[in-house]
Amino acid sequence: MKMSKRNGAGLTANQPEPTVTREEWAEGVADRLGGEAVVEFDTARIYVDREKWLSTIRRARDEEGLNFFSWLTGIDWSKEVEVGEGVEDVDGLDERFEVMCRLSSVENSDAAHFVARLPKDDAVIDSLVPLFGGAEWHEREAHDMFGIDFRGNPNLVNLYLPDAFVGHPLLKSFPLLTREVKPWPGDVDVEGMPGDDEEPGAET
Amino acid sequence: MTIGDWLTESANWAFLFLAIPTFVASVMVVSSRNVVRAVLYLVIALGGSAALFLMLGAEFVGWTVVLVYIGAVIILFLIGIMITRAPLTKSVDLSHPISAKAPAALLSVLLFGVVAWAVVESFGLETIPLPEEATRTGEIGLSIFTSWVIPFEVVSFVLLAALIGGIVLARKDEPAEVP
Amino acid sequence: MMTIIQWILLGAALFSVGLYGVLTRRNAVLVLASVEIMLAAVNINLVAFDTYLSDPAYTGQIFALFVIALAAAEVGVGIAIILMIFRNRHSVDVDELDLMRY
Amino acid sequence: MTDRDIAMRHRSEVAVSVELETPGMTLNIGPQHPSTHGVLRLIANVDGERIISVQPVIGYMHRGYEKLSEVRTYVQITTLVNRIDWVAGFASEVPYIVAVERLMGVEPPERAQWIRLILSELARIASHLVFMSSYPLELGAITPLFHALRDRERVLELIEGVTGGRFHPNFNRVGGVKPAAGAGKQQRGVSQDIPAGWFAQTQSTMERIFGMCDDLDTLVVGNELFKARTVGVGIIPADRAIEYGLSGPNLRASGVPYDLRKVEPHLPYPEVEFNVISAESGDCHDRYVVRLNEIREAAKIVLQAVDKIPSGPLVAKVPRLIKVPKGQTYVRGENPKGEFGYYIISEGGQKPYRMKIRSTSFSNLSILPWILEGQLIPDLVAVMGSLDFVLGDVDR
Amino acid sequence: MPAAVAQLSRVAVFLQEHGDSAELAQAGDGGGLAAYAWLIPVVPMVVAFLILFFGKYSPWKGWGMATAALGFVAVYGTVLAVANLRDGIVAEFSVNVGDIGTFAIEWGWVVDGLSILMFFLVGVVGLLVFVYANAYMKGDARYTWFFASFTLFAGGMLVLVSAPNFIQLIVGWELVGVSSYLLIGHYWEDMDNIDAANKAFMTNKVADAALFIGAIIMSLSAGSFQFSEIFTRMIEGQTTLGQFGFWAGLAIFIGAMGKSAQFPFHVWLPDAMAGPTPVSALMHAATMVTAGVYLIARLFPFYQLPEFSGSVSTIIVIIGAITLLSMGLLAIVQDDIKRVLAYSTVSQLGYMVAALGVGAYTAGLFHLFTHAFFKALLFLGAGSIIHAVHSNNMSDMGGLRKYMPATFWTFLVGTAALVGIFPFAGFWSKDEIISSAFFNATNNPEFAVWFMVVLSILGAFITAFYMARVVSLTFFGTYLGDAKPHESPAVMVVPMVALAVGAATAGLLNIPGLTEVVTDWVTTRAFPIVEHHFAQPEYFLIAIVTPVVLLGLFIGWRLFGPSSELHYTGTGGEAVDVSAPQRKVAVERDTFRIPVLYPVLENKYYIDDLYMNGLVRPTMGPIADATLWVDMNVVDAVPNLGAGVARYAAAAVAVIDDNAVDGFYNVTGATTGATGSFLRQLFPGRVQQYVALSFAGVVIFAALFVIF
Amino acid sequence: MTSGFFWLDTFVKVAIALGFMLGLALPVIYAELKIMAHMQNRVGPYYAGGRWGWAQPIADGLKFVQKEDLVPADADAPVFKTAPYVVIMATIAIFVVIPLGPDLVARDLDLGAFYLLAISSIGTLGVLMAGWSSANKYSLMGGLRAAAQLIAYELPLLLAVLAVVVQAGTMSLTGIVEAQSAAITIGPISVSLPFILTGQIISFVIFVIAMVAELSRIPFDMPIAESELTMGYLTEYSSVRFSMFFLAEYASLIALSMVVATLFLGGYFVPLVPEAWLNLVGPMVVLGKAALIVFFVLWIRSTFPRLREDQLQNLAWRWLIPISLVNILVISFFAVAI
Repeated sequence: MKMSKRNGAGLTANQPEPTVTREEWAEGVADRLGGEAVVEFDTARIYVDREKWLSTIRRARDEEGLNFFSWLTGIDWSKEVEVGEGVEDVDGLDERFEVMCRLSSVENSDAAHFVARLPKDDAVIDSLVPLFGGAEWHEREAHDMFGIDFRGNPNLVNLYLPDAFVGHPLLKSFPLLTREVKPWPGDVDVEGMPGDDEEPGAET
Repeated sequence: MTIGDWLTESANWAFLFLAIPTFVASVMVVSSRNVVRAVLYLVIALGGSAALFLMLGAEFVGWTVVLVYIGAVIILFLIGIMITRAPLTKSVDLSHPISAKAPAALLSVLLFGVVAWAVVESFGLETIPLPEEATRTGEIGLSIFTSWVIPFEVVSFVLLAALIGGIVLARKDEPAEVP
Repeated sequence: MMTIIQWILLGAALFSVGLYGVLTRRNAVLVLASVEIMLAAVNINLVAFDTYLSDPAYTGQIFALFVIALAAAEVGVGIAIILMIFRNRHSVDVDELDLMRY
Repeated sequence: MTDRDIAMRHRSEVAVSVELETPGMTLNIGPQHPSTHGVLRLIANVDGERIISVQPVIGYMHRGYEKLSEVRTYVQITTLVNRIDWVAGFASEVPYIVAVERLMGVEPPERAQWIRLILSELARIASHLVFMSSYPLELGAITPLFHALRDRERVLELIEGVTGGRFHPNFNRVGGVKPAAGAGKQQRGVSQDIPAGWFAQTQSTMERIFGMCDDLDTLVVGNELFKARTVGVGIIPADRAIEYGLSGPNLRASGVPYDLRKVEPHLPYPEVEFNVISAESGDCHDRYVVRLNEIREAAKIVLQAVDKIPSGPLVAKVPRLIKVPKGQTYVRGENPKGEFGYYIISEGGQKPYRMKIRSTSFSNLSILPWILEGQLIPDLVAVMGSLDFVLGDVDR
Repeated sequence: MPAAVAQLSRVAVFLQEHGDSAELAQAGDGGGLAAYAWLIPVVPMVVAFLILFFGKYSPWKGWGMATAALGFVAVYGTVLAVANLRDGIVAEFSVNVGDIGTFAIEWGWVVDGLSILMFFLVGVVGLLVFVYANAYMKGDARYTWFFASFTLFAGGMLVLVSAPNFIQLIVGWELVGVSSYLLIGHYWEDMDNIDAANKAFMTNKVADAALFIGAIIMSLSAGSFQFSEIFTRMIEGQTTLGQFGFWAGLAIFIGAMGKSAQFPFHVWLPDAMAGPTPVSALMHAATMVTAGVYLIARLFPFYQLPEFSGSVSTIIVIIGAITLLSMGLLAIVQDDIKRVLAYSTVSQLGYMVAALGVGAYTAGLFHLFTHAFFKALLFLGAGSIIHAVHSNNMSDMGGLRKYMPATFWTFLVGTAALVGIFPFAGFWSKDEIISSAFFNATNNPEFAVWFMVVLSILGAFITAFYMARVVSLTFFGTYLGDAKPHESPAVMVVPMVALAVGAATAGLLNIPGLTEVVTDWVTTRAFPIVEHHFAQPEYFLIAIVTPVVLLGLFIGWRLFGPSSELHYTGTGGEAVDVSAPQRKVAVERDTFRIPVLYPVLENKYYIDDLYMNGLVRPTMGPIADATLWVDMNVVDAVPNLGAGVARYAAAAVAVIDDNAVDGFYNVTGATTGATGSFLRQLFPGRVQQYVALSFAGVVIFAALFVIF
Repeated sequence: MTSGFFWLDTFVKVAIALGFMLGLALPVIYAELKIMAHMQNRVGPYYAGGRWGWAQPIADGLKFVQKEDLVPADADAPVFKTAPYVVIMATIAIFVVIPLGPDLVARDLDLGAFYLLAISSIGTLGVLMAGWSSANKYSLMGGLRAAAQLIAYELPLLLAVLAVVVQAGTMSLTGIVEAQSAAITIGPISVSLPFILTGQIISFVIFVIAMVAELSRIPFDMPIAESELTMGYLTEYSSVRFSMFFLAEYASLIALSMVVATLFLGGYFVPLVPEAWLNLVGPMVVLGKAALIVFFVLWIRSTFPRLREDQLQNLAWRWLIPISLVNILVISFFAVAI
């Protein structure tokens, strides 16, 4: 890996305005890699087929310069939730897991979140360990928390949870028992904000 | 001279005071069922022999035993044992079974008997004059470097050879860097 | 009076004990330790006779020193050999060291 | 010979020598051990002093912040996130609050942004000073501990002076920072939010920091024995570092001058001048030197910011009840330890639907099995310490 | 000479003057040079240890020091040789280091024609081989270690050849043995190489035991370890040797057989090819295997005395003759090029030994001299080839003439010298041996000598045949290997060229009636050498031998040349795709054509099997059983041990005690010692049993002592 | 042997040595606390004893005594319990031969220097016993490190002493001091110089380095490196046994510093003081000189990090031993030449 100093020196205090907008860039990447791009609040998501998960990520690493493995996690899209607030609409595809992996560049601010959708009853996807050594722990975490199975991870055992733990805590169906027994005392404590008395109707 | 006479001599009490622990410790060395304990008993046995040397006025020999045996050899021993992972508990396979021990014990006792017999026959009750003061180290040095130079050199060569041999045997072969 | 035989008998006793150890121990380290006892016994004899004879050249003491030196050399090499054997065979049992028989 | 070659060669030698050795022994290092910074446990398979393999066991203080955040309102979450990396509590608040602001479309006032910048850099100094003190201690040097911690105390006093908290400031608010106590509507917009004399104290403290950095330069960096313990030890080649997602000083020490303050600033970093510190070889010594120089850069930034900070309001106009529209965003910041980010999925409402916390030490630590293989136990301590992790940041 | 060395020399001179038995016998102006000749063995020995300790930190990682040491020996040897030829040096120095009873233990150095010849050979050939080894061993994992042992090897040989007495000779002998063990087992990662090293060591040890016995008998009977003393007393008839003379001579010859790999002891040498090629080259040319020849030559005055050793000479001749023919035959079927050369060496050693046996002292040593050059050359050539093709097997070679021209031509010179083509070296030396044998046969028509004449001529034929095979299979036809062949670097080629010059011209140094340099050289000794002197080359024998050699070459070329179907390609040299199965077919085809002889030869006359099945296994089993029985029955019943067991234990004690001379040794002692040595080789098992037995013996003896 | 008061004499002298050791160890512990504190911009102990925290070492000792004396369940209890005694015994034994004045020496052995070296290795035996018997892997590794360290540093220590012995021509420590008090005439001036100024500077440096290693103090404290091996062989010790190790560490620091003072700095000898007074001022002089060495060791401790075991071995075998060999050669040459 050659990391020239030039890249660092190029990071001047004032980034020049990108000639390509984030949307255009993300769509270009999605086109080239065969995915579907969504850009929201400056954050690019590229949805890819789970069959092509490994190959897409590999191409993103090798061809798009997104070689920095930032993180990987799962998302549980559920209508029925035990805790928190549920989802009203799950994009037509009812219940699903999403596996999301963020890759970025170490030379500029290019970054994209690659997302693969998994059905809940078949939560299996290729492991990224062959591409990024660092993916091992992230995948183990997602395995702990969601029960997603990563094919090819050499060491897919519990990372955070005790060995005998039953369940997957980050599933929306997993209850947060403590708080059922005793509600969070801070629920009512909403701090007064400046301007409350001036514009009482602002919140509506 | 009767036993009673013998016991009136304070030096003999000192002898017994040193000899009995030495002997008991050496028996423990050969019979202990824990390797490290056995070696620690060896420390006592050798320390006892060093003290006996002091008693005989051979101060240099005595402290050499302490320096070389207890200082270096024992530590070498212990390292050797620990690297070969001595268990803290008693181990059963340190010695041969009893069937092999019996003849060995017999042989040892016989050896002792024969030697004792021979010694008593030949020396009887001859006395040993304990020196008034310890042998001066300088005199031993002089003797070594006059009468015993060649054996001394040979011994030093043997030590060198043992040093090299030990290093060669124990070292790991590393790939040498070649020009 | 201190007799000479008490020293020699002590030496003989230690020697016999050491011999017993050499013959019965299976652990190579302990065999070496037993040999050390035998050598210590020899040294006691040497020094005792040196004192007994009041040798002006201190032959007995000097021989005891030589014996100590040789014993140190022996232990050094012996331990090295034992380590080597342990590395190769994972055992320091002398009974298993009959490789050369085959 | 490149660093990677050196590292590889080192590893191949290990593979050779291990075969000839005595069988290994399992050594449990931690969860309670002086050099594991908390409850990290390493199951090391050692051969003499040589580590054949090591398996980190984490999760002893996993607090489930990602789950908790699903049942907390956006305001309450601020309390949680500054407990993730507790030695730089303020710095872990900022990306979260910026993410929420971005989702809500709120632009905080400039003064608030500058205050955030100053406190972030002070948190960086505080965090690095912990490293400056603990790392030599792990190598057996006692004195640097006192030098570094003495001046860290001054920095913590500064943070306390503004926020009222030394470790867990909980000072960010959606739309700005917490206004000074008692600041009602009359005083809004007036710069009495920062205590009188604080700026002068900051300047003098920063001078002290410079002096202390010079002290450490001679006491630690130039110390021959320190060099003997760290130079060439625990080399992480750049591509390995990237592959394992190392970031911050660890990545920069490996020769990748990547700094989010330059690349993706969400605070007014473009308006101050500073250098991105990086080193070439990626060994423990470089990681120390990079952090030491980063303290100096951070102190420079603070001094510049003290000069440039504008006056003005501290909080933008936000609704009383924070409700975030539907959307997803990811905001990352250059935490003292590296890239620290929050991916927030909002389905509308007062609580996030899902919040992924990208904690730095988790990724930084995941290289341990790779890098420790074949090292000596003293080097284990040297390497592990040089990664500068915090268990709260690993376990979340 | 540097000041430090001068200082050391002064110490030596001081020791000479004040030592108990310091003698200074010198002739000519070379005496001053000879006084410093102790440096020749000492420098390599010291350097060997220096390399061991500091080699890795020295420039060139030890190679520089080693080469410098050998360079010193070479220069000194050459200077001595020149001085010897001019003035004739016969000098002997001894420094007393201690006494055992009436026997003086001495360290010394003998400088006469014979030892100078060996100094010269070891120095010059060794230097060239060391230079070559720099490139050959490059990248070896134990590079420094290799040079340490290699220098020790050369140093040991120099200790041996400079020895004026048996003690030092045996010290040098054992040094050579030990270092050869290290060197043969240099690539110890491979079990086969360890076996080869063990085999060499064991075989040598068996023979060494005989040497000890012989040396002890001889020294005891003459009352001194000193060769010159022994010879003087023998010639004056003052020894008590008597009928033991034959046994002593035979035992010493058996020792020589072991080192020189003569017929029943030859088994180790081909296996010793497991070592690196430079080792083989030095071992075969100047160092180890010539030690046996040297020993016979050193004791030549003894072997000349018919009253002691008349029939030993006959045995020597027969052994030599058998060796030269049988080993030549074995060389024919080998596929490994180094093994071919190894068997060739044994065969040539047979020539030398046989020549010494018939009393042709000069001829034997002359052949030793020339052989050193061309055999070293051939080995270096083979090494160069192996270096290029990464294989020892000739079935992986072929057609290398194009790729390695320098190697090819030098190899060709070596071949010509070996088979004896006029005017290359081997021609003259071999001719001289055959001439001497023929002369002896006509004057003293003994069966053995006629046997030798016939066999030596046959041997010349076979030599030509297998060398033709080697050259054709290696250099002609198509290249069959996998690696990309290339010429070796200059540092390897230069020594080969230098040796090629030697191999081409060395023979011219001793043309009967014309130059006779070597004759003058090697007969410069304190004791007169009686041998026939040829006034001119024996043209009659040349007329017989040369056609025989040419015939051998021709047949070899026809059978194995590129046009023959026995050549490994079988296609007359045109390019073919040579895959592994095809190569296998080629090997089989080669072997197929000699149906009767081949199985015998391939199995080396079944001698290894014989040793294994006939000697090792039958003795090992019963002895193991016997020790077991003793363990079960005797040790458990110590008090009942009879006198027989006591004697057995006493023998064991005697053996373990040591081989040193304490006046207790008589012939019976020596015999039990030999038995003990054999037994020790054969059942090294449980130490504790030995200890038990020893002490049981001690107890019984002591008890008897006290009682009576 | 012949004296009827032999045992009494011995007992009294041992008691004096023991008292001496304790009496010195506590001030040194206090000195370490204070000196290091001031080197690190702190004040150190402040409250214990009312003033300057002078009673801190005593308070620490009392605290240790109050603690429970734990023996791990799996430990080899007899060995575990004996180990501290072995260590402390070895330390006390050193005091026996150190001369505090021309006549103030417990026993002036003919081979005092040799005795020192012989005795000092016994302490490591105790450490090894402690390490092994604790049934703790950290302890075992600490013990092994201590032993490896001893083997590496015994040799330079011995060689450095040998150089002194060669120059002094005696192994008796009193003799060595007397050799240093002998006047050297340089031109018109006649002075008595300690060995450190008369050619033993290299031996001195080697001895001090090896001494620090022998004492297992920073930068050679690998046997107890707390960030690696928690506390090494001390991990399982508590209460009085721990405090014995602790005391022994400081006592041997003093003992070896006094040895340095004796061997290199002229011992009890001080210029311009009449011979007769030396028995009075001698102890002060030795202790003063030893205090310099102690201060130096404390200074090093607060300056350096810890080395690695292999680096220590390198230092010993690659540097110290060759240098001390050469040093002996040179000194022997001068000893013979002059």
